[in-house]
Amino acid sequence: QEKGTIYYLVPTLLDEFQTGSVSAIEKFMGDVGYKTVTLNADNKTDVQQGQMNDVIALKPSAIVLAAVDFNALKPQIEAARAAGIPVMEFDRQITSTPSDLTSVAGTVEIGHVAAGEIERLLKEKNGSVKGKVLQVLGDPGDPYTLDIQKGFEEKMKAFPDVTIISKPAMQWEASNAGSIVSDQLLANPDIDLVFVHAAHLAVAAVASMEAAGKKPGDVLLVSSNGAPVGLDLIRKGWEQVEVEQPLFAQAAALAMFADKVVNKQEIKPGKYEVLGLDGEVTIETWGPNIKLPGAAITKGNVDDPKFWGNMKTPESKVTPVP
Amino acid sequence: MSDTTPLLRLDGIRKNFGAIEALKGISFDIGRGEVVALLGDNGAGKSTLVKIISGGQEPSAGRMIYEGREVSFSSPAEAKAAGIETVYQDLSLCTNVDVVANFFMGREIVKRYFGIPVLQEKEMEAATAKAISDAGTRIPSLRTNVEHLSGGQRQAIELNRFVHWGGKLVLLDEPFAALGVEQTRRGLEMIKKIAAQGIGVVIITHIMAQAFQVADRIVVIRQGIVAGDVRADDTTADKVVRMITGEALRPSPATPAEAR
Amino acid sequence: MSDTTPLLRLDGIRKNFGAIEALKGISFDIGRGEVVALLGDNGAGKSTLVKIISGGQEPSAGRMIYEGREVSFSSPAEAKAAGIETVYQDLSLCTNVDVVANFFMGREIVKRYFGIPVLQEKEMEAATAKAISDAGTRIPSLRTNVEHLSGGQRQAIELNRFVHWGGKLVLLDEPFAALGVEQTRRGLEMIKKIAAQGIGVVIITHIMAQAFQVADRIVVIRQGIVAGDVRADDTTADKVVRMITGEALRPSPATPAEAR
Amino acid sequence: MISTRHRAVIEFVLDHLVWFILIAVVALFSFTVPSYFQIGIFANIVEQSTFVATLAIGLSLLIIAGYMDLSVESVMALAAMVIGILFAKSGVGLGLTLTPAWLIVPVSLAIALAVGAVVGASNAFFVVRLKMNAFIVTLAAYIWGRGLVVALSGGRSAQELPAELRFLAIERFLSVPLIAWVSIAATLAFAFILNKTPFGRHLLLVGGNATAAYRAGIRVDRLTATTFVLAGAIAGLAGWLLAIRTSGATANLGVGMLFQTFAAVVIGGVSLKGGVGSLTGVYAGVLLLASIQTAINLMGMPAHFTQLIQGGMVLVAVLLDTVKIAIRKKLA
Amino acid sequence: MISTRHRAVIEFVLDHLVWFILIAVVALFSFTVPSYFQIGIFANIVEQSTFVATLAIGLSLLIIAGYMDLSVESVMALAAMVIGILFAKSGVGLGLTLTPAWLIVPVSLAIALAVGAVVGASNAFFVVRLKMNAFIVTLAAYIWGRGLVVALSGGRSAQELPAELRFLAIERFLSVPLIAWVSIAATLAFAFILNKTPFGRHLLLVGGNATAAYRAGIRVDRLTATTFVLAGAIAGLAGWLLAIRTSGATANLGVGMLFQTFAAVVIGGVSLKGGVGSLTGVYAGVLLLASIQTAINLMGMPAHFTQLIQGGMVLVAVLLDTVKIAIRKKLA
Ligand SMILES: Nc1ncnc2c1ncn2[C@@H]1O[C@H](COP(=O)(O)OP(=O)(O)OP(=O)(O)O)[C@@H](O)[C@H]1O
Ligand SMILES: Nc1ncnc2c1ncn2[C@@H]1O[C@H](COP(=O)(O)OP(=O)(O)OP(=O)(O)O)[C@@H](O)[C@H]1O
Ligand SMILES: O[C@@H]1[C@@H](O)[C@@H](O)CO[C@H]1O
Ligand SMILES: [Mg+2]
Ligand SMILES: [Mg+2]
Repeated sequence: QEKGTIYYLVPTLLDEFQTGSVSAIEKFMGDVGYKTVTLNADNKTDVQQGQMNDVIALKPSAIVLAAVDFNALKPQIEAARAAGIPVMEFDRQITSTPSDLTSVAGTVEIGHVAAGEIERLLKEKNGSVKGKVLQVLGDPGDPYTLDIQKGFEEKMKAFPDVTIISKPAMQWEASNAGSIVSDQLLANPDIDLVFVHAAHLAVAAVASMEAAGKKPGDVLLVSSNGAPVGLDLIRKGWEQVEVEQPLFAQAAALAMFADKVVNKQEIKPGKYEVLGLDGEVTIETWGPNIKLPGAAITKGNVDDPKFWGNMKTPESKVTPVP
Repeated sequence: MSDTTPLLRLDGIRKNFGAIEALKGISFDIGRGEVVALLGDNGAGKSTLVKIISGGQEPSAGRMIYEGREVSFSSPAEAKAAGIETVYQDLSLCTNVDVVANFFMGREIVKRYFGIPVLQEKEMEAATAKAISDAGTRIPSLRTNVEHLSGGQRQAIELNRFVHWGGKLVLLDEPFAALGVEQTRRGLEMIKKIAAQGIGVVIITHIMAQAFQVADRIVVIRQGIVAGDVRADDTTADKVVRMITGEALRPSPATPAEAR
Repeated sequence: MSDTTPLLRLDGIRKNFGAIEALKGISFDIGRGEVVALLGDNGAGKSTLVKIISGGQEPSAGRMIYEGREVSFSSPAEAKAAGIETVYQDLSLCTNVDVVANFFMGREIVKRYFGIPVLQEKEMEAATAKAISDAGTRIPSLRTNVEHLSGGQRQAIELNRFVHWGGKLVLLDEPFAALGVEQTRRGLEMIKKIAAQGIGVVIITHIMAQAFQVADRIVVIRQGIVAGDVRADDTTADKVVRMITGEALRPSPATPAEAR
Repeated sequence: MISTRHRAVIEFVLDHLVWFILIAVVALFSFTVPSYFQIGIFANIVEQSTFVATLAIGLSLLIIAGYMDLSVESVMALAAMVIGILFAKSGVGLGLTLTPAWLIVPVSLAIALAVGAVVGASNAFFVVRLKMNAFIVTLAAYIWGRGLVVALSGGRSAQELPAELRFLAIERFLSVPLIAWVSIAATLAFAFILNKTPFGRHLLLVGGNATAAYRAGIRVDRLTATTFVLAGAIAGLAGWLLAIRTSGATANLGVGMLFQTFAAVVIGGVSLKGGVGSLTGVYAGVLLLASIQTAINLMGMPAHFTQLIQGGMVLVAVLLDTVKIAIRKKLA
Repeated sequence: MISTRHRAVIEFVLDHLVWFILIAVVALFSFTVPSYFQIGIFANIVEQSTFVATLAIGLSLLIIAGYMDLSVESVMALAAMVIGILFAKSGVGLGLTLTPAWLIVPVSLAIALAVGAVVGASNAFFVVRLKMNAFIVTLAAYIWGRGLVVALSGGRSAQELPAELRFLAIERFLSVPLIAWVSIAATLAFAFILNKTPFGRHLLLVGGNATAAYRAGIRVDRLTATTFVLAGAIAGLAGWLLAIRTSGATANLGVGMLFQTFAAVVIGGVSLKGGVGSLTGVYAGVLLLASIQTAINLMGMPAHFTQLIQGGMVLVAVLLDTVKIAIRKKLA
């Protein structure tokens, strides 16, 4: 707290990952001596643009930005950095303008991991990689979901026997996802697996399966982001895999490098261990970037406390990278 | 029928709308069974006075003594409960519903089933049909929305629904303005009938003939003050017109005075 | 001033509203400089006829010959453009704006600056003040919204604004219903003046005295048909009343016939 | 000339045109959209209509009386979240249990109604007592209501309601889940109230001409306050149903339903100017929107085009409504 | 009794009460919220108000005339996306260039206005020609307009508009960026049109009593159609400004602004029933909302409570408005 204030601009608090990120960032930044103030943009780009402008006027030590829209904040990022305020990007990578550090799981990579898991699940169920997958996207205007879709479909191209039906859940709203699942279970009774792009959507998807008379495991379910409800659903057998976004590690990584960012010191590329995960820093055109691969959570490892969805914030303090 | 205390006594009623003083201290009495014609030029303050008596507007100052007790109605519902029925100049109908619904507005006939009040449309329709036809008005269908009715048909609904409810004092603000010859005749007769029952009546009109036909007393308001309060038998239409326009107050003007 | 062709000839005008036949074939003429009193019971169809002539409603059948040519106005704007001015029974004022804005509604005085028309409030206010005071009406401030005016004050605005624009035919639907004694007197005088300029006038009223005071001819509508079309000099109020109520059509009834 | 009988038939159709449009639209989809024509899909349409249909009851009553309520969506979410937090077994749910277990049905329903009624009462207080603009008051409640959902849940979800509640979403009568029947029953009950009781009559009168109603002795303020409380409680009911269907609640549950509700209400023939409307028409409006949404769910078009198509379809469906004017003109 | 002079002052304050509320609220925040009181923050408030203020012009005109336009937000997004796609250099942008380079200012502005006007004309066609309900027509346009943005961009964004456009967002006059001045100028221009020209007068008349206006010979249909086209074009202007500020466009750009715009319009004193309102009042309403949002940004309270607080503040700010009634009563 003695070192200054960092502003965290969170895009929304209407889903569990984002809510979790607030406490994680506040905790880890606290570990390394910064006070964090969080501003919620309520999923509105223009509100977030205004927040950036206001925060610049406050001259904080740094800004952590999880952008509502991946690229719409470019002018404000530039303005902040021009004013001497470093900008770190959390969870949502912005490639169109340089920033001081980016910490992501990689949305396209989440799609890749999900594809790998789904490949396995289909093979276990149908003997080979074939069948029907219902993919429930988030809002079709949100690049976050589009990137997962891209990564997922890119990998699944290799399996022509898999049919993918994709439908958007407008505004990431859970009951929209529920309706899609109930309609599709009727239109395509042979759906083998449902892949939803966020765990809170899985809640409604499961309710629809149950109402359609399905038992856990009748229709396989894969989700991404690793939120607590997702892990609960795995324990109950409704869900098979959560592709986690390593929320804690993503947040901790920012804290580890916070001093360097604030003091405008160089961040060296290479491998760094973040809360037991292997992160890799690369220097990209948009600046230093640390990628923390998300793991697949299954029934076998669901109770591992390292998953943020188990809500056990690591007790050990993060220490700054020397 | 008569009694020493008047039915309603107005005492120094004032009403300001911002800078405008619409009423500057109005005092007069209305007796039981008495018909008072309230006359006055346009904008004199007649309708404002009616709204004050009927609980729709608060006076800025002054007292009302009704049946011997000082009252102040804070809503038309209260005035109604005290037995004051009003027919407003700007019609108070809901054009989005039919004639029957308007006729029974706020006083619907219901029957209770398991404690739930249910509207009795047939009964209400029959009662409406009788009242309208007694008034000499022809309305093609009582189930059409009032928005489709002619001016006179609308006024007939408004004028005749109050009769249905009796009361002790009836305020009629230009109730015949849109009525036909026959309908007006019946309206005037009706007023005499209710007065005969001991009900007090205040009627506003611009037609001298109507005033003299029914009124016991004539009260003239001019620019917010009482410019005359006379027995109808003791005056003439000409005299009253002069009270209204204010001519009587000036010594024989060369040109007819303009109400300015 | 006179001419062989009438100013307006109505020929078999019919109007149905769903199952209701409001007008069942109305034919009569209006001459230049002639004042026609259009009389009839409530719901007879007078206002409907006025709306048809003034372009506000389409007739279901029938023809209108105006200045010798068949016309069919598809909007009041077209009728206005042809020189037909109308004062409606249900007032056509915008209560959300002031007296001046209402007086000049649709015909605002403007001055152009760089081609942009700019409202000339002062001029409009002066013209309004003159017209209102000529009519004998008193309005505390021309800048108050019309919602705050009395019934007669409102009607004065509506009645007097048309004079400002001349025209060839003027339709007045119960224009004095809310006016005071003096204002009505001036209104009747005004009608005579306009007629003297060769303008045709149709006036609807329920007051026989008013009709006889100004009308050259009296046309009575009863239940959607013309029940009488007579010179005012050739008839009496009593006869006209009988035409209106339909008594004349029956051989001396024992009780006064009810308009049913 | 048209015969009276003929005219009566036409009038009937025109008066219930939304229903006929609905039938036309469903028939069209049944022919053109694969898998659309089956009982299960129709049941889904009815099921998906549950929440908007319920919200639409309260909103319609208020609009008919000449008011507005933007808060219903948030009130629904709030009620759902309260039920989720109290009774769901995982996530932020506390998993409270009652003995006997079935008591949870009336108790949770009462809680949901109460939550809604309290927000409704607060709206009523500001609108009726303090004479504030209903649009602003309920907009504020829309914002703080959702804010309260976030604050209470910490943005997290509650999951797994007990089977004693869930059976309402799972058990079916005539292929349609019980929760949908609840909303149908509520619609019919309030349709009765609107058409056949003094309360409903007074709503129409106040919406048509509040001054006239006031002068006629109707206690307009009390009526308005009651209606706001009712609309809140009904939104609470919607939240209860939504929680049961979702088997819990998420922080963004029901986002966007306000718009759909307004659309359904207006498509169903309620005039935003007040004084006009019927609840059965509104229910048809809800079904119409849900039929379109379902067709889109089944059509297999790229996700990017769904909104475009949806907007177009709403327009076309309502376009049918304009034939009304043409026909009425012919009738005259 | 109060003196006439005194009364005039009070009347003036009451007629411009939103401005006085704004001043009170800003003063309060300046004293209580750290860092609030500085030029930079005030400039931010004005800048953030740009888009809602611009949208509010067209919406106000339509509401004053007695209509509704829910499409403005999507029209704004559509115009922004078209500009982004045509002129932005990366993302889905095509990066078109013109010679001389400054030509991009008028050309892009004309395109944005045209996009808006076309949607406005389509709304006008359905509402005026086909006599469809404006709420439904513009709701459909709200849906398909956003749908078109998503379809055109594939849900992606366009970034980096050329410096010739961007300077409007960067250069400042009196600390306020030029784009904000554009919206202020537009507000003043339309305030003039509303108050001083026959067009504006006729809007008020039509909104007050469309029948009376029609009977008086005002061509109501033409007026309505013009106003829809204008509202569309103005939303196009808002989109142009937003694209310039964002230096491109994203698929979800401006989501939620419709609500803010409605709120500002109503807070600014425009009656949803039509016939009443002033554009300067609306601008004050926009600033009021932005001041509250900014105070929340600076207050540093737990993020979970921000919406709760925001809803409460909107309510309290508008509560001040109710003193109006009390004072007017005193005045009488
Ligand atoms: N709410 C109001 N605000 C401001 N002025 C008002 C209001 N109500 C009435 N007035 C004014 O008070 C005066 C009296 O109006 P009132 O309606 O009582 O007249 P009236 O005698 O009924 O006239 P009329 O014969 O024309 O009906 C008028 O000048 C009118 O403009
Ligand atoms: N839009 C409409 N729809 C249905 N019926 C209508 C409509 N307009 C008028 N009518 C009916 O047509 C008949 C004639 O109405 P109109 O207004 O012309 O009467 P009027 O002669 O002017 O009567 P009043 O003296 O009462 O003003 C009435 O029975 C009325 O109910
Ligand atoms: O993990 C979250 C998702 O759940 C989704 O809401 C979009 O943002 C991501 O960061
Ligand atoms: Mg009066
Ligand atoms: Mg008439």
